Amino acid sequence: MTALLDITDLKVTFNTRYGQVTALDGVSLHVNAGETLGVVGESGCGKSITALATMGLIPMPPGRIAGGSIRLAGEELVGASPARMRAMRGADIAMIFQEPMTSLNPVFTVGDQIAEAIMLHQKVSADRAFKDAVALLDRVGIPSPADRARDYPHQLSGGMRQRVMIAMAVSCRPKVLIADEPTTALDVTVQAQIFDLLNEIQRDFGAAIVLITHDMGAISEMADRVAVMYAGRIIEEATADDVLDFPQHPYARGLIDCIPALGREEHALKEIPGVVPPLHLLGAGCAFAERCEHANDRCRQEKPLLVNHDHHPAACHAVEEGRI
Amino acid sequence: MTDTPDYKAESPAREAWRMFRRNVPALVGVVILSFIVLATLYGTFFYAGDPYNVVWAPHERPGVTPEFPLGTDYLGRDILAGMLTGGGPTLAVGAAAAAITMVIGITLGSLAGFYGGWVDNLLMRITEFFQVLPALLFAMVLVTLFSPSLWTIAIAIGVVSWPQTARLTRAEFLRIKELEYVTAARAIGARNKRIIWKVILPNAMPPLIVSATLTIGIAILFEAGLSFLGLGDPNVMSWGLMIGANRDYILDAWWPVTFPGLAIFFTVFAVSLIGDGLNDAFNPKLRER
Amino acid sequence: MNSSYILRRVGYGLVLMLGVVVLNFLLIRLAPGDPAMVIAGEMGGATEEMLESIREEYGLNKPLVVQLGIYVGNVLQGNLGESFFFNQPVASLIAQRIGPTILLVITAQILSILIGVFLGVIAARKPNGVMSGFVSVFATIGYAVPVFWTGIMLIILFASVFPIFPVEGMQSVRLRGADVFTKTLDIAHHLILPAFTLAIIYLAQYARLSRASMLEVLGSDYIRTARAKGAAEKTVLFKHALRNAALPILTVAGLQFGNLISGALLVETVFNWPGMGRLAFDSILRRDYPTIMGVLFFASAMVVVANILTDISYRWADPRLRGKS
Amino acid sequence: EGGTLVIGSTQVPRHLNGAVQSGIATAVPSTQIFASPLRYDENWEPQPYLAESWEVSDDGLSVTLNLVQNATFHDGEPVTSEDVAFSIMTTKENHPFQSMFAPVETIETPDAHTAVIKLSQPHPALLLALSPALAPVIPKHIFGDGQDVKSHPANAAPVGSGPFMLDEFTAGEAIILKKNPNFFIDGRPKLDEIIIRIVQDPSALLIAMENGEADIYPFMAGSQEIKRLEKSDHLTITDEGYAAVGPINWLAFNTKSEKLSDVRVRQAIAYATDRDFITNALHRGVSTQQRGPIIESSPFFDDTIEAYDVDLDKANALMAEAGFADGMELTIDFIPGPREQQQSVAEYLKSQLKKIGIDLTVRAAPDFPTWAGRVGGHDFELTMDVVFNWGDPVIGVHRTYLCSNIRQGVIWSNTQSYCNEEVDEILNAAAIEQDADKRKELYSRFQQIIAQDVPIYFVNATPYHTAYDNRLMNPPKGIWGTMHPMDRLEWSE
Amino acid sequence: MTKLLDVRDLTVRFAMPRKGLFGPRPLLEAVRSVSFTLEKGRALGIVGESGSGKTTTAMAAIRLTEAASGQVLFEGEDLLALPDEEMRAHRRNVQLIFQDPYSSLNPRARVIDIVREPMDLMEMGTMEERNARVRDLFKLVGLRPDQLNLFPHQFSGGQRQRISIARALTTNPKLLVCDEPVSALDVAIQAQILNLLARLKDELGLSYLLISHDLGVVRHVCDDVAVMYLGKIVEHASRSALFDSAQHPYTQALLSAAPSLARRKSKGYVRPLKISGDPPSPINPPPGCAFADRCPRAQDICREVQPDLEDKGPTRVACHFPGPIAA
Ligand SMILES: Nc1ncnc2c1ncn2[C@@H]1O[C@H](COP(=O)(O)OP(=O)(O)OP(=O)(O)O)[C@@H](O)[C@H]1O
Ligand SMILES: Nc1ncnc2c1ncn2[C@@H]1O[C@H](COP(=O)(O)OP(=O)(O)OP(=O)(O)O)[C@@H](O)[C@H]1O
Ligand SMILES: [Mg+2]
Ligand SMILES: [Mg+2]
Repeated sequence: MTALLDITDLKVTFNTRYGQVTALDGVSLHVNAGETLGVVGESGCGKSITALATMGLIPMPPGRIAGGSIRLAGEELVGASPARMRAMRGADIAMIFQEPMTSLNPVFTVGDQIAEAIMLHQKVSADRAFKDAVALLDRVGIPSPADRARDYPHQLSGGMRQRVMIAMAVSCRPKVLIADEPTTALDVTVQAQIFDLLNEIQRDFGAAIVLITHDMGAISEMADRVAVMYAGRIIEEATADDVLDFPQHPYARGLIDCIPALGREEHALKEIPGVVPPLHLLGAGCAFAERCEHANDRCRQEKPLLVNHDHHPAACHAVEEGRI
Repeated sequence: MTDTPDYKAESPAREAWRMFRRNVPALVGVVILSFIVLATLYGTFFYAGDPYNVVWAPHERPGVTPEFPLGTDYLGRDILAGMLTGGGPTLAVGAAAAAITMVIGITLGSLAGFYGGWVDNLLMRITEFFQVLPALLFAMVLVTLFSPSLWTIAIAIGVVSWPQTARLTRAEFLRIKELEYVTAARAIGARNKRIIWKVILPNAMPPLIVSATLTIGIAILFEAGLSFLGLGDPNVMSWGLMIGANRDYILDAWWPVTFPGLAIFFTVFAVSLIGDGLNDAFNPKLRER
Repeated sequence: MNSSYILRRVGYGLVLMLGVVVLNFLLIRLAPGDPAMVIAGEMGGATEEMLESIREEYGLNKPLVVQLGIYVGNVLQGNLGESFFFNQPVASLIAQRIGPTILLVITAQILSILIGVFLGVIAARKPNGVMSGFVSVFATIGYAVPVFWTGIMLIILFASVFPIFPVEGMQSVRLRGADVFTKTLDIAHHLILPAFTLAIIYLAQYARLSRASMLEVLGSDYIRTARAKGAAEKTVLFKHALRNAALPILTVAGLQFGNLISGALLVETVFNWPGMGRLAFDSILRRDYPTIMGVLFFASAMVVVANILTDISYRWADPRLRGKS
Repeated sequence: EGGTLVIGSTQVPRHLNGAVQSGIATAVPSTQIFASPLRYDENWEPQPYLAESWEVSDDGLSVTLNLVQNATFHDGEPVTSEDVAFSIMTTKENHPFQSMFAPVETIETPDAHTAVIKLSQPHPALLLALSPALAPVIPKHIFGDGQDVKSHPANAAPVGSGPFMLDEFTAGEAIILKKNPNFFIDGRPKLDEIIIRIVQDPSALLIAMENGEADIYPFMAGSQEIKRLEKSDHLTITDEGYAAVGPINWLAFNTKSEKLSDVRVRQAIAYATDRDFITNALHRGVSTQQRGPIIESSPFFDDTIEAYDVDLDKANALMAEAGFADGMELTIDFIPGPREQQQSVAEYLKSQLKKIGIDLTVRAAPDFPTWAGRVGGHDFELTMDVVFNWGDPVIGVHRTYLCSNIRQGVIWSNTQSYCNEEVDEILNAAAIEQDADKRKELYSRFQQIIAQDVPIYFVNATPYHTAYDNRLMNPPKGIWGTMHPMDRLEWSE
Repeated sequence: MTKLLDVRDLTVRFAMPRKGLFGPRPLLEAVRSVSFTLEKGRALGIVGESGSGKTTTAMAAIRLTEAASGQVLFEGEDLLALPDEEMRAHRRNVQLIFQDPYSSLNPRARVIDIVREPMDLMEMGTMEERNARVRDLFKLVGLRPDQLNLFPHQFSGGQRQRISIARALTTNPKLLVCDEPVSALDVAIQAQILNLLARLKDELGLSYLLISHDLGVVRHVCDDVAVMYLGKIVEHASRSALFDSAQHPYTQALLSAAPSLARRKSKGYVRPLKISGDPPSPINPPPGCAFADRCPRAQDICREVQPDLEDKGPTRVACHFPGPIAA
């Protein structure tokens, strides 16, 4: 079975004042129709860049897709013409962003903004589009949608705005919906509403969802499969249960053990020392080696590959060597 | 551990300076300005000449008589001598006016921003009131009322231009006041005076320094405008005065107005290049965390 | 838009104007020169008795407070007094000149905003491109040139080298009897140099500002949203970005108005434009207090009106300020 | 079709009524709007105007004017002797030139067209004072309504009986006059319209002249303007037409100030100053030198007076004699206005007087009132000033030298505080002397004394020039220049 | 056990900008008559949604925000009634840790000066003693002494939070108020800081008032938990009581909304309690229970009568119809 969205060996570089840095270093991911893929990792590990690269929205310059391929339903997106990308964006593949407060244009009504998305991809009248927009607002659970459609973003609460974003994203029934930390700016009760909504949407529209988050709890609730990223690479990838219950990579283990989350017995929080190294300081070895208690010389010199081990794929020499 | 790369203990000011040094236009500005300042300070040392003396026939073209490389004005006075002596007052008025502007603006702006409430209300109403008066017109009235001298001009320019600084300071204070390190200072028992002077003001300085730089430029243009209108100090040679004095004769002689005009232009140009450079240097977006 | 806001804004504007009246009056009455002397001087010298009678006639011998009271009262009734110099009411002097000033200022404002914003937007499209560099340099230059000097240079250029534009005045006297169309064209022809001179400095500022503001807006999340929808670059630039980038431009346009009037004063003097600026300048030289006060009053009023209009249009342009409907 | 004449002017009139306002700015339009009893030709000879004839009684105490019958004001009212009487008395009371009509006691009006001026003493200057520039006949039915004439609203919208009537007056910008179809001289005026355009910036006015936007530019004094317009093919430049104005550019001393009370210091300054340099270099040869208190083009001028040609040795010697061998500090003011005449001379003096040890500070006044306050208040040491003779010395010269005219706070009085009883006697005698030769004699003595006492160092005559379009016929070249009805002016073709 | 902090009927109002020409200034009631106590050596967590008044409560309790009414007894002394100078002296007993590690340190000061500043202000000891103490504190919070002379921007978020903690500890405070101390940090770093806080509490016998919207964090660090909703405490209990048998429907909603590793999509997890909508505006709060509009159990009385915080079963709760989640 070929995946709906299939990213292989994606490489993205940026020109910075430290010279060229590699933000994505051979990322491979796939999502199947109707599936939710969770992507987790600490800040700066490349989650958003992966999403933006897929949307064709990497700022170029300074960014550049230096290699790899992104296929959507078999069609190659890397190197596709801007016009083709535009036609695809919003229609076949849509995205919702982290900050619902700033992701909507403050000077247009939300109804107009949704209607615009519809009109960009479907030949319908403005009236029709606006009516569709109202219907979508209703669908995402906004009360009195006809009135709300005439509101400006600032007149809505954060949760409502994120619903508007979702309505906009699904307006053309995209095959893939990328949600880049859609709830970090929201309160938990609202976050729960949004998660529930995303699940409903997936059920109704059958879209594949890529859920980017740094919250393992969210992964547990939402994802079928999980990819763990670290410093521009995928370091572990498997079903949610596998990763949560049997994490392989020391980073994945740490990530799970360090959360003071509910639903687990009292436990001492595990610390992962240090921070994610800045991209320009990445050496030849495993990017996690500096923070890893299992690291040896090999780890510091050679980048581990994402290969299948006992359980599921992880990129770690220690796991491979059976040291952990 | 890699969590703290081997940084030197670099203060924000030093870091800004490092950024500034890399900014080519800003360096060009520094070079131009230094040249102008040096020329006005020491120029007469190399090129002695009394700018008030009638030394030659009027309206000698530049480059014709070697003694007067920039020619003479309508009275037959040496333009180069005027340029060299005229820069001092122009720059001095610019700097003094900017200083006055900053002092009034920062004082009122920080009081308004820090204390808020009725203090803010009152001060902002005053500020708005001053902003309603067209600056040059108001400055003209002030200068005429208190008879033109370098000081009255500088004060008049200061009096008309402080509102902008006050607003900027206030905005910065309002912004910084809400930051947690200010609350932290209060939480450890710092008094208001200390918070204003030691905590908020230093952090509000970057935009204020940029604004001060630009204010110098504006003040120089202002002084030139006033002198041009004949409201400058007539006993002090300044570039604006030269333009104003020679303005009646522009159809016969372009040089007596062109050279001082260029001098003003280059000064303000250099100052604003420096201002832009400082702005960039202070802009955290342009440097890494 | 709620009319209570407009009402409040206008009310506040009136209070400011009252303040202007009082301040101007006080300031100018503190003047060292004796206004009676002015009038006498203009008549060609005077005796002490004559001076006394002039003081009597113009109310100069009354206590300051009384003079202020009379003045404020008169202003409230629309009477700005008689010019010391001209044998005419100040109001009619200003009435003759406010038109040309408004024409000049508004034309310059429109010119500078249109061209400036256009340049700024073009530049923002490629922040590191040639156009962008040009706009930055041009903006810095435009800002640094003394406006009167630009005017003089243009006069030199267009008076002797390329005499294609008139370099002084607003109308050709010879066309007094001509039809409206010819007259309009004539005024437009005369307007070109002064308006351009005045516009150039603000044009530069608007270009720079709109470049910066566009760059900022283009980096914002909602622009990314628009792109993610699949909107074309042109739509993104002119529909989504410019509407937002226009807000700071609008603010500056309002704040700039006072400076524009100051600039107009110099430009009018340079180009012999028959506006309020020159009247102000001449009146200051003549110590014609009522006229100075009148001009300051009207110039401030223009700024107040411009500010009110800016605030209102800002609220119109930025739905965030409109409040819940 | 008579066409339009555009007059360019740098001077701003306060209003248009010459009866209560002196100065060129008002006089030019006022002389077009108002007629006067007499007018003058190029040779200082009186000519009939509103008065078709006139007699002076032998004792010189009565002058009878016989008015034309057909003169009407622009509003249709006839011009009567009542109007003449009213006008002269109004002028006497309100015009700053008090000496002009001071001896006039009453004016009798035996009939509608006869006016008899009764004088308290002989007043030879009277006939010149009846010129258009000084004695406009204003309508009694308008100005006699009890309002103060100096600020009468009609001053800005005057009704006269002159060749042109007011069409539009934009204060400080333009005065538009149109032909008076009922002018009492047949066939005049020739022109349909006169537009006086006020352009305060001389460069702008130059351009207007060059482009043909203006046809005539009178009272042009700047050397660059004169030099430049001389090059223009379609223009004629002349300095004729200013004989009666007698504008003298001078350096006045405050003779009561400590350092300058010593006549030797004043003489030293006079000897140190190079009149030649001023007229030739500073003024580029357009100015003529002026050596005494009476304009050199006047018949009363005495050219034998001491001229104080430059002599630095003598100047230094005088300084030493006066006890100022080590030099001194002085302040010089100048009257604000076109800077070439006064300010540039002041600044020249600053560098020149250094040579005799005088450190001169140029004190500028931002505006006229400030200067007038200082000089009128006798709060000055030296000042550059320009003062007009106004035709007869009685009108324009006496005021500067009479002890009785030392008046605090009054500008263009005897602000030098110069007082010499002999001078007073001479001037008072000259004022009533009817014999021309004797009068000339008196004025000669006066000029000799002034030359010795140096209350004033005379520099030059303000080089008034007129530039006008070559196609203009009968340009105003009389003694009053453009302050004279332009009813004869016309376009060729 | 002794009461360290006893907050009684604390109310905070903010005046909002006037609407209309002569309209009254609307009042925003950020904290509405809140009472709680904190015992020595314990940690009280305050949870609640954004805008519920957590920060305001804490700030008013230590008099960094002006309270409209109420009392704050700190070791029996009413802080709100103290003269300014005495309050200043008291500040050494109460210290603060903020949410945003980037804005909580003065960017223009070296960290050594930042940490030493409280001692400078209180004029404690000699300069050498102060610097020595800074060094000790640096070690205590896990920073290296060679970093003393750096500026804040040269540290990572977690390190900055350590600096904040060091500064807070400088004066040997009795109470540490932590306002969302980890919510701006990455999970991996969060753990470092939470562990540090836990360690310090034990080692130094500190009391905490810890604010968070993350129930997991509160559960990990605190002994008692208060839940706030629209300016009021709606439930207050010991940790175990609250997490195991919450009585207030809002607390239950919070608990069911918080993501948890135990809830798996693979196991077909469906949220048992769904609440809709957002909290009402704190300007003119509703007369009855503020949660009534979103509450599945709400009856008419809830919209009319404000429930008081009372002992009802396992927890103190402000609800007319407390009880476990209805099935
Ligand atoms: N325009 C850019 N120029 C240079 N580097 C960039 C740029 N955009 C992103 N990067 C780098 O790429 C890396 C990945 O960034 P990305 O935004 O994908 O992180 P993330 O995983 O989404 O983090 P977060 O959780 O903070 O959103 C970061 O190290 C960042 O510094
Ligand atoms: N200085 C202030 N002026 C006006 N309103 C304020 C001010 N500070 C807080 N508020 C308001 O008071 C209410 C409570 O705010 P507070 O910051 O205490 O909430 P919080 O629970 O800490 O929220 P968060 O989780 O977002 O930090 C909010 O509605 C807030 O908008
Ligand atoms: Mg991201
Ligand atoms: Mg908070």
